[in-house]
Amino acid sequence: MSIEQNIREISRKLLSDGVVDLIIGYGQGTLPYATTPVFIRNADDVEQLIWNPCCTNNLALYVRRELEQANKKKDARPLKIGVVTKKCDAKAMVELIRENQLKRESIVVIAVPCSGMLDKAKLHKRAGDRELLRVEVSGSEVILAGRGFEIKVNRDEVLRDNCLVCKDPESLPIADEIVVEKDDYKKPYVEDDFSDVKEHEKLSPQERWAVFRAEFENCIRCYACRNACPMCYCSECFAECSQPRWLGGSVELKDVLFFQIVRVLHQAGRCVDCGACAAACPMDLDIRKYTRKLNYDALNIFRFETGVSPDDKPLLATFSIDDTQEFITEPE
Amino acid sequence: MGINPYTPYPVTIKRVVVENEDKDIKSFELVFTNPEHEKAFNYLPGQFAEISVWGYGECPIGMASSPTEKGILRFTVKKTGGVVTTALHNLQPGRQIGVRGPLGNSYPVNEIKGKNIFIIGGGFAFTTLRSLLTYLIHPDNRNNYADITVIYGARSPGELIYKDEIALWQQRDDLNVYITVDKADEHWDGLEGFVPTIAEQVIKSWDNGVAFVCGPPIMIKFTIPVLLKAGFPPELIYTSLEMRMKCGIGKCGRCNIGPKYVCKHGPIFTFAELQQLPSEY
Amino acid sequence: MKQNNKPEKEKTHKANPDWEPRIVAFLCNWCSYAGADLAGISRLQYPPNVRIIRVPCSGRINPLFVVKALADGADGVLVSGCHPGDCHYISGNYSARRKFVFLKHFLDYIGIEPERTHFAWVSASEGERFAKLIAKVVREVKKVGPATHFKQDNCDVN
Amino acid sequence: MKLIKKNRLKDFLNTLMNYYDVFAPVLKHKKIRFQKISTPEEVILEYSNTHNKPTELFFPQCEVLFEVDLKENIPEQPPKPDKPVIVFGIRPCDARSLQILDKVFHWDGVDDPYYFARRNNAILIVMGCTEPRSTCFCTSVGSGPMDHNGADLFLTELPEAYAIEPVSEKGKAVFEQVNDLLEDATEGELKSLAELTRRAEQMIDSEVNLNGLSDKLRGMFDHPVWDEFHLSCIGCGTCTYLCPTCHCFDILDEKKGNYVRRIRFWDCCMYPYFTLQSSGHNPRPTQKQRVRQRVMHKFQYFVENFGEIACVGCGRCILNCPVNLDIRSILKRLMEVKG
Repeated sequence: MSIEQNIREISRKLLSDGVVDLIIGYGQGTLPYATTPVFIRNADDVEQLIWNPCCTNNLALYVRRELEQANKKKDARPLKIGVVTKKCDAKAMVELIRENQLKRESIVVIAVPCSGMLDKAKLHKRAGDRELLRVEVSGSEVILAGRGFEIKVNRDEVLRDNCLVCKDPESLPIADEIVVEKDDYKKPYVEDDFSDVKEHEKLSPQERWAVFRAEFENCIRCYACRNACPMCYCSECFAECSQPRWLGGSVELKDVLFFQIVRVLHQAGRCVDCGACAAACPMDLDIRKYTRKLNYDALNIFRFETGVSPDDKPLLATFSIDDTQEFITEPE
Repeated sequence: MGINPYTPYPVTIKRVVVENEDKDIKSFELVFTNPEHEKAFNYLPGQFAEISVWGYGECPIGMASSPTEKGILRFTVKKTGGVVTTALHNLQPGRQIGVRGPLGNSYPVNEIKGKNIFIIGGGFAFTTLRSLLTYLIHPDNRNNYADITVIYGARSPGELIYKDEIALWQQRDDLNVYITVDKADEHWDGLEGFVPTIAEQVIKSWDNGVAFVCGPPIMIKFTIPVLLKAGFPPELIYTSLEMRMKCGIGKCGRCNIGPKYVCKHGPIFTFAELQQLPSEY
Repeated sequence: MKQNNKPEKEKTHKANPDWEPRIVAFLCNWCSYAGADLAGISRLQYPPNVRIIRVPCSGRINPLFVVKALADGADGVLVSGCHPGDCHYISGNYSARRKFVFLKHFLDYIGIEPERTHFAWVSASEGERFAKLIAKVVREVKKVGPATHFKQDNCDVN
Repeated sequence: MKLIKKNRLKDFLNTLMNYYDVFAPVLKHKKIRFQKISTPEEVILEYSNTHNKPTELFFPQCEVLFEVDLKENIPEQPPKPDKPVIVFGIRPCDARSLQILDKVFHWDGVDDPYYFARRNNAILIVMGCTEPRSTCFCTSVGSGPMDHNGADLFLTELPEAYAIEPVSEKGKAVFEQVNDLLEDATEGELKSLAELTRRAEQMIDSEVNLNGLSDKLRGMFDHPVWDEFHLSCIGCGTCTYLCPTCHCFDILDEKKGNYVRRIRFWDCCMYPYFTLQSSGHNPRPTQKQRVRQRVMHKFQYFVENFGEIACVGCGRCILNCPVNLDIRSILKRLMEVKG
């Protein structure tokens, strides 16, 4: 049995036993490197569920949204959702539980052993930016094919960066149903020493600003990063608040940079590094470079990692009287 | 409208009148800075314009004045909590603002000549109906129309707008005026009851009439069956719709209900037209 | 664009030793604002570069305020509240401290010099400390010159 | 029709740059998009289509409508472009999208002055599509990879040259300006042009049958099929911001000192704030309604008002949707269900 069949089997049982009302998982996409989230309410439809290394979307945001909408309806029976969950989705759900956005008992986590997801941008780059018509994965090999070309690439080299640093993708912080089938491919693990962050910090402030500006002046403010992020759930985003209006409507530097700075800052102590923002960005902006700084600080200063346990309070909702003071300005 | 449809005419606030007890409805009387602009600004009752408060933006407001009132443009604006209406409410006479329009369609003042007119309004939405009524009863126009009946109601006596004018209308013998409040207070000696209820008592049959209904959605919802029951054809029941509008000229794409743009095809629609549209407003 | 024309002063600041930074200071109502008041009452001299915004507590400061001040043209920002343990609301400044450490490091990371953003504790009785703090902040901001981060030289809007 | 040899294309562009501001596909921060060029070397010729929509040259994401000096209180418009513009290398689908925008911005004779100031000032050199993408479905919406509609000049890439055809009067004038660089085509080259055109049309394999769709949609506003599509939609603006026919915008004042400028900038029907009224009422509060609005607007409302589908089949929304919500799948499903 494959992972996919295992997911279907669990889902079918959960639906037909009436344990859950809805399964959220991945379905067949229309592009060779994409899947699309599917919503299954009927046990007969579980065949729509698939599993492959292109299941990049973070489903936690749908879980939160569906539960929120269901809870708005009066007198409705509480909705229970089964979620096809890889580690980054689980981490996001942990954070959402911590922030009181999800109830643990509202979800049934179908834990899938993930072996890393493919990076769309890397695939395109390896194909020389030619159109990809077929992406086939077998073991540690990925075949990229298009009009008049077919190349084989090493799967390790086209994984998303956040997947490379993901430790133990098979052990999830929350799990109810376990998919026991495994992929025959084992993704490499690179210990996250945040060397990229440290390297960046060696630049001068002027250089750092130049890098930041060069990247984000291309932002078209479509808000895909925000909307794809499982942790961006504010019912009114500062970007759209009209009283007071924090930022203008233009795509001038001031407005786009302000938006990006504040959105990223809102992830302090919350970002689960699922890569959804970067994957969603139509301009391929390197958003992770900046959220990683926050994660680095959380680890470095507070020994804190997101997505570990649903029982703790969020990092910024608590404090210790011994917290660092090193950044406080002392008048001489 | 000027050559550039996005550029407002500069106008000066001449007078501000607080219309209601809650003080969140004010009428603004505006005069054009440039007399040429006034000439260009040809409008009919029912049309609206975009009012600009520099630095805050624009909002679409129906004209409360009538084209028969020369030299003045009147808008009655409720402070809804929006950016522009809040800013506008803080302005004093003498301040300069902008007006862009006239926009949208109007009440069919020419097509309804010879008919009995029923003007039915609720609360703050009486503004463009005031424009219509003022137009109809102007000495140049009054003879073109048969009986005119006005039914106007508000939550409480303090929430009725245009109180001074109401008194004048009530004195006229060529108007049937019914003013009602949902809940009377100790000083109120007029009618008490919801607008649809009063309408039902007043309007017994169609009688070659045409009805103009503006008010809160709930009032419209209950008034229209009354009219239909009295025999009004849906084509002769008019109402004015509200939507979020920005450009006012059918380009910015947000005020559509199905294929109809409220800023362009409306804001005045007949009940017959509304029946053809999706209920997304 | 008219408003995009930079004032002469900013164009020539490098050559102009008279340049004075504009600094926005968010001061908590109970300690730092009172401290500033005391500095004034005591006729202590401190540089006039700060525009003070009074807030109920340093815990009220959304990092967004600080970024907004910088984006709107401040050369530096100071946030000051009660000393740890002295918060009028018990723990507002402790919560603030956690936010600010992320903010300060993050702004530094993207290239907004650490000399521009300052977080400090000043109590109601520390008028002199407040005066010294402002002097230091102004000195620090002067080191890095006018903030040009959010200025669009090549305005895309036509 | 004449030919321009590939090695003379540089001279061709240089000649144009003498007379015009030339905009062409260039690589800007990982993406190919239209920008004003300063040398012919910047131009990218190996592209299926630009990432960003070229309609942004005429209807930019953000522009100033006017400025007001509060001391004078008279709105002042920004200066109009003076030098004529050439857009080199725009694809037929995108040229067609401009014709669609023309209709919106000229509705009932009310011209949008900002759009037409640029539009009337520009000449389109359209580059036929010899390598359409798998996401292209222009043939389904009444166009094709070699559609000359909307072009002033039409270029087709042959093995060693570009075939160049003047289409409009404006195009003929440009044709004359570059006449020295042009050569007559041989029999063989004419044949290969015909062959390429045929091949390109065949290459478009993602056909969506849209016959009768807009009529069918008229009665489908309340159809249960609309409960399906929005589920995976995350409500971002990617599809609309990249769509060459999307034209919704918002207007806002920005104040600085004594100056106020009024700007307009793209808005998006996928956002809840798009229709939110200041009273708090929102006629389209759910994502279901918003997705329906987007589809209905393009395939029914627009047809009703302008007699044409507001989609040119460029496939940008398909390629860039973060959740792979494919407009073709939606259309196929709408065609399938009973109305």
